Amino acid sequence: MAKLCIEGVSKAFGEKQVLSDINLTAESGEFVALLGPSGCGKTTLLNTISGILRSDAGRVLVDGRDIGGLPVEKRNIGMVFQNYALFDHMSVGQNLAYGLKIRRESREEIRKKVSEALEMVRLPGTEKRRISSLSGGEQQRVALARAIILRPDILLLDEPLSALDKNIREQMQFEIKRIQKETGITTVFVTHDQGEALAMADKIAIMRGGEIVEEGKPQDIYVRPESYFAASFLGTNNLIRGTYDAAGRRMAAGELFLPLERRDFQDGQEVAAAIKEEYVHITKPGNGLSGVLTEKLFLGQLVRMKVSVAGHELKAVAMEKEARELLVGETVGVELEHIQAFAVQ
Amino acid sequence: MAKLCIEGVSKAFGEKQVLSDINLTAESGEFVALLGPSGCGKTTLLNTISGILRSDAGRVLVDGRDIGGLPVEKRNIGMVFQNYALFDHMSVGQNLAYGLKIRRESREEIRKKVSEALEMVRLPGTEKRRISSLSGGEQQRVALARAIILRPDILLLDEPLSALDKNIREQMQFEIKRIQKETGITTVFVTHDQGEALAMADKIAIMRGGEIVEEGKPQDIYVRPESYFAASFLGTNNLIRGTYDAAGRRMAAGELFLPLERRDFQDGQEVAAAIKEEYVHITKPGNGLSGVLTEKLFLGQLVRMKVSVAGHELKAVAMEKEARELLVGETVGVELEHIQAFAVQ
Amino acid sequence: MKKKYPWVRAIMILVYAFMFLPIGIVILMSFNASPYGTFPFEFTTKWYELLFSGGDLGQATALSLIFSLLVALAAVLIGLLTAQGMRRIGKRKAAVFSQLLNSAIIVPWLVLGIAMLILFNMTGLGRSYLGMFLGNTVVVLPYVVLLVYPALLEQKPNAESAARTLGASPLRVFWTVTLPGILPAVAAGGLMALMVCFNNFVIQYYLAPFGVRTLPLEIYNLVRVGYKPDINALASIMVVVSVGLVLLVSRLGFGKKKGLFW
Amino acid sequence: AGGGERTLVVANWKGYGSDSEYAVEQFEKANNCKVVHQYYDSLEQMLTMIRQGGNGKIDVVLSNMAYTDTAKKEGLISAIDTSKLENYASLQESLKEVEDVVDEEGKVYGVPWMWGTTALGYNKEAVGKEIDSWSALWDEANQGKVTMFDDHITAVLVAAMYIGEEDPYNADLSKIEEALMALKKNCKLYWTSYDSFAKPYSAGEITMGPLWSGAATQLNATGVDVEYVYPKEGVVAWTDYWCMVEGTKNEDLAMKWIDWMSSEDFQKEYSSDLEGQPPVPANVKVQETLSDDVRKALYIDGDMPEKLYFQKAIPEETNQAWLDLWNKVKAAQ
Amino acid sequence: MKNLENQTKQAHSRGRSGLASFGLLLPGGGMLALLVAAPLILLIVASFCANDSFSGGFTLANYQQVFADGVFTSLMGKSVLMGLAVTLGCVLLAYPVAYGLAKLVSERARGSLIVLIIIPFFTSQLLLIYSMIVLLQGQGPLMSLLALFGADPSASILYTDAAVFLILLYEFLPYMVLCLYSAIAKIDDNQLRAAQTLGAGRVKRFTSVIFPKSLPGLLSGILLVFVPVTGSFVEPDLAGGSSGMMVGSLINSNFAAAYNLGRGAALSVLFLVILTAITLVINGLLRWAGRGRQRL
Ligand SMILES: Nc1ncnc2c1ncn2[C@@H]1O[C@H](COP(=O)(O)OP(=O)(O)OP(=O)(O)O)[C@@H](O)[C@H]1O
Ligand SMILES: Nc1ncnc2c1ncn2[C@@H]1O[C@H](COP(=O)(O)OP(=O)(O)OP(=O)(O)O)[C@@H](O)[C@H]1O
Ligand SMILES: [Mg+2]
Ligand SMILES: [Mg+2]
Repeated sequence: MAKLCIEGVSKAFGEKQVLSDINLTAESGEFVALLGPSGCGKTTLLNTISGILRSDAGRVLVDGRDIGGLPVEKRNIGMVFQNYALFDHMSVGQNLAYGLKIRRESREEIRKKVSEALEMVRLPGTEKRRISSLSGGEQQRVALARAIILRPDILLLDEPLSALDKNIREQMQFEIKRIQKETGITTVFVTHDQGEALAMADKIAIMRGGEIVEEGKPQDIYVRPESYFAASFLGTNNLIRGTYDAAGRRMAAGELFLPLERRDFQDGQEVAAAIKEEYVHITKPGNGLSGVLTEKLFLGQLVRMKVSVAGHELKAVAMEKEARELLVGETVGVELEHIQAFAVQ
Repeated sequence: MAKLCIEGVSKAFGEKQVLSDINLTAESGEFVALLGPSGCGKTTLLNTISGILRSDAGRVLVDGRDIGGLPVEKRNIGMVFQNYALFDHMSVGQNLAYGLKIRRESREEIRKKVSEALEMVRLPGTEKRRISSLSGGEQQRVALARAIILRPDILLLDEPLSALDKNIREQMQFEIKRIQKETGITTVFVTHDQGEALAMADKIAIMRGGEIVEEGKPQDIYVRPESYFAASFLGTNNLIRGTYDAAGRRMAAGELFLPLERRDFQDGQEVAAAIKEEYVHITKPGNGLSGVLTEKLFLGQLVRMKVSVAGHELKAVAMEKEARELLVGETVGVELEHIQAFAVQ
Repeated sequence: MKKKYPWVRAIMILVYAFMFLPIGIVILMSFNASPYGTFPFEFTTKWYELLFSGGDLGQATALSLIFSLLVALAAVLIGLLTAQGMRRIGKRKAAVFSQLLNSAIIVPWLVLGIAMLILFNMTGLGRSYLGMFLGNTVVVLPYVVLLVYPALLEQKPNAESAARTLGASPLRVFWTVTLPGILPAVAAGGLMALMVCFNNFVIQYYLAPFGVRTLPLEIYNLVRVGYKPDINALASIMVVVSVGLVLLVSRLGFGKKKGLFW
Repeated sequence: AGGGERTLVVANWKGYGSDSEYAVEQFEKANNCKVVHQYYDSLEQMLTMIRQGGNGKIDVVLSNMAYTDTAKKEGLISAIDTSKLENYASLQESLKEVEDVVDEEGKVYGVPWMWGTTALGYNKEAVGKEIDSWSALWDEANQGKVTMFDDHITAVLVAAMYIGEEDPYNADLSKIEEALMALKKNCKLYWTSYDSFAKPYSAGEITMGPLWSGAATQLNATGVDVEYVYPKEGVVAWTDYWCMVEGTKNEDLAMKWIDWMSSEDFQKEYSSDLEGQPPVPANVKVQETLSDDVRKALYIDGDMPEKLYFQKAIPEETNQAWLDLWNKVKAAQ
Repeated sequence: MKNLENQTKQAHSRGRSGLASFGLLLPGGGMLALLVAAPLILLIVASFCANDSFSGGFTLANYQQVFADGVFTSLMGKSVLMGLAVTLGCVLLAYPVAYGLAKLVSERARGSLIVLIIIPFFTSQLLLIYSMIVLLQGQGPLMSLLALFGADPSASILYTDAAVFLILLYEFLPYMVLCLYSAIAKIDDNQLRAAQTLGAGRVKRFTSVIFPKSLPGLLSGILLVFVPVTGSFVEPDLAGGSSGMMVGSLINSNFAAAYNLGRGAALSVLFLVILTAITLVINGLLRWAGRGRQRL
């Protein structure tokens, strides 16, 4: 229950600048997801917050207090690691009690808190179990319990779910979100699974090459990104280049003309557009543009399609129900929505 | 290019029966996916085919020839492992040449085949590279090339993509499928990613507890499964129990009545139904059943919703576009499709 | 992470200094005129001249090197077989076997050397090259196995199976996949065996055939008549050569592969 | 080297004269053969060597008087026809045919080669006065500067001389123990080899202790000053004999070797090699012709001590008792 | 991961494998049986034999003699103390070094540093002992250096137990470092970080994570150090002074100075039994301590 402010944090390993002037705020109780390609510095950023790494410049403030001078163990920041980092030479109960014992809480108190925490992560009565006897999902929950049992000001989660199977993973996403809501701990969550970030976060920050490119509410950032990188990074996109036609308020890419919402381009300016595959709607012929369906692949809930429009092959996706009647080789109508256009630098 | 027949194969580890009377056929050139929960015996089955394990009973036939008596190295079966199992003390070229050298092919021949195989997996000219200098996706492709370069009769793939990131993964699915089509090698593919199985396979076999529960074409088995296990295992389901009402040709679950296609139940018989979340369509009020939208979660392409209908809370999923106008708390119409019902044993 | 744990770094430097201080003395003394290693220091190279003017020391060193190499080789071969066997019989049974190996380490060489001599005398083998070879090999064998066995267990899973599916026979799999995979551990084991054997005075003292003088025995003999600092010269050369080799190897990047040791 | 060349195998301590270049080369040239040395590092080992597989392999062996008796009784060495040795007549009479090297029939089993003493060596400069008695070792003034030879026989004999026993070989062990315990208080260390005396001595850690004459010679020769005196209570002495191993196939060569070792040429050469720890040559002619410097270096320039207790064979039980006693002293804290 | 492990296990637990495994274990096992077990049994038999040729019938005389004068007991006591002290010294020094090697130094330097620590032993051990003596002796480099700070240059610690301690420490430190290194290197960095985020300072991290997790390495290190140190005899003979004798010398002198097989064997057997007992006790204590830390 504390506000986290990261102000101008930079970090280099030798020659290599890994974080450059990072600014990020997590309001009290907020759940912030850090999303970005591998190697962009996500783990490094978490480590500078927790104090495991010392930043070269900048400040980390918790409720306005600069914690830069404190050693890790004094920062009251909980952390959950990708590989859980449970103490496998201890039982589940001992793992949870670890931090409490350091705080010299009474035995009674410890026992009570441990059993409450296990209840919270839905593993009641497992105090005596060996870590190695737990499944991956269970270990993940213990790791979470161990971090929140100390009621940290800030909770940092570094790809906590990436080692889990899809089913357990979805379940754990739900659990983590629930527990975060219940405890209200300000949380920073690193992942490179977009669905995860979108489903869980109050705010998403997108990183790239040591910088935060953009931040915003999940739906905002997904549907209306402000940068080309965010637009092309999130979801599956059709990326199209063309020139802006000020008169027609559209961009021209070969024979394909795309109406743009943004108007702040100059005539003839080079423009890059990203259209997410789900915003390529394929309908009965006659609607919108005209194209030919060239491929259809059944994926369960969704059907992925490819459609050839004015010399471009566009990816599209639809629910199985909607795609049912569309046949490969047929002429179809294509409607485009949410075309994100950006000036090419 | 060979037909694989598995007939009555069983295998136990000590007391534990891991495979019980498995029968499975892969036609020449067919791509079969094995799908099942963790620990159901998928890897064990592949290992009995390759000969790494010896089965307790049953036969493995390749083009009608029983290969049970042959040691692994004589079976001419290629295998790709989850962790690639590349020889990291050898270069890429040496990895590919390994099997050819054992076959005493000429240097010229080997060089040619290696460069062809690398071309096929889109890594031309990487013969001299160290394995450790390759990314995960590239390693995966080398592993695939190493297996197919020997033109095996059968290719076995044991969760080859599970260690990869989502993006590379989708790309690799495509590549594998392409190469399999090009070479026409009969392939058995183990995964526990349903989307993967659905997207790639000609035939899916679903395993559970050492048995093959059901097999069929991807779309058939997904939309019209024959067993309750397959129905509930595939996709995200709403599972509902009730009794059959022969008069109304429907099942009754509390106040919810579901019309059934299957009619072979007796009146009053206990019935379990599975409705996939994408077949719960939420529309404007007035259509179908009436419910209240209780939750909406943005997932990017899809929006997950929960709707309360006649005392049941049903999961539903829709494209963002369709869900856009639906608001939490509103009364909505609910249409159900593809209700799969099974007798409860 | 730099500059964390200054005291740990200080102790490391101290310990390395401690380890190489006597070596420094040996090198210093090899240039000191006094045959008794006393000060004041007086520079000379006469001990090196003496060393290279031939003599028993060179012979003994050559013998010790060849002998230790053979012992290390045998220990590595047998150790590989043993470790492979231990892996095959499963962890539980292997634990029993490694207890057996441990016990071979904990019995003091003094006791073991004497006991083996008694046995060899009884069986008529007596002091012989064979006996000395067997004795030294069995003493270094546990070091090899205890290094190689864990490495075998940590082998990348499935690589061996993969090789089988590519048509390799079990033997070929061992040579082309298993062995290269555990090479650092095997090298470490071999090095350890070499070092322990090269230095093993006690076992050789009891088991060496009469008149056969390995380097430890030669030095032991020399000590009785008064050894000259030409041994220091010899030791200096050996240390300088081995340190040079180590640094060279690490420059070439072999050391980078995680953990040349363990 | 010709194909028909024969090999003579000689067993001796390392660096003890016979393996020097001049000794080996001259003999090889004269007899057209090859000489190979096998070293032992204790007399027990010497015995074991001949006992096990030594027969037929080793031809000639150098043995201490105390051990020839055992070797002779066990039949490890064979009798020597001394009349065939040209130089036998020149050897010091008092060393010839003593009890331990002849059997009941008077057959001779060992030819005397060299002899030496274990007397008192000390650092005159550090001690600051002349010493002529073993009692200096017990003198409190020298506390912490004394060393003792770590050998149960030497220890018992020195202690026996110090307490004035008539027959050191039959001394009262309880008194000896008392004396050695007292000595322990003064002792800094017990030395075991030339090096373990020479190093601390030259470093000034110790200033006095029982010492081999040859060791003193070598120390002086290499520039470390040491006084070597024969204490008035007596001195331990030892004699080394050449013996022929029973069953040798090279008896003629062996005899020639023994003769060569007794010869004036060889003994003179060796005695002058002061850095080779030379003892006193048994050849009288050599003794007479040695230069004054060498005589001085070998400590035979002045009067020889009256009481010279030669190390001789002692019974097994006595040996064990002395060893136990010595261990007890060493183990005491 | 688990089933991957299983696979390798499977691959090696197939038919005929029993015989093949036996064949693989035969050379090593055979050597151990014939060259370690058999001689030791022989030694035990010898210790109960009335004479050296194994024909004298059963007797306890050898053991009675060993205990008759109390020499063995006092030497054994002293040796065990020395063994414990050196082992403790090794542990105290080796922990930081092993930790530094495993966690602090760069990957590049690590390999070389590890090999460097055993390089001194490619000279002769005896030579190293002598150079330590040169180092420590009066007027030697160390004392000369200390003299600059006002110490008496001729008053060295050589020929005392302290010198023996130092020399043994020097000789056995690398073994302890290597053992601890291999154990500490396996500790997951994230576990240490996790402990840190849970509020554990340096000491707590050591006692609760590093110590328990390096226990196997520590135990084998203790085995490799304690036993040989306790049985050493060259070092005390050379540098221990007149009171330096340890039990190894006693055993050695009974075999070398007087060839008394029965007595020597009895001494060896007793020595082994006592050492094994002490090692077991230390093992137990440490395991208990490792576990004790973690009790709820
Ligand atoms: N200790 C280090 N020394 C040098 N470079 C480092 C170090 N730690 C990380 N880096 C580099 O810093 C960059 C950022 O690393 P970081 O682990 O923060 O990435 P990440 O965003 O967490 O990636 P991933 O998604 O793969 O976990 C990478 O290029 C990495 O190689
Ligand atoms: N060598 C073995 N000994 C005993 N049991 C084994 C062995 N190998 C596998 N099993 C057991 O057999 C069952 C099936 O294992 P298998 O590896 O075939 O499962 P899987 O379907 O591949 O699972 P996953 O999806 O986790 O890879 C598991 O319960 C496993 O524990
Ligand atoms: Mg990371
Ligand atoms: Mg599997």
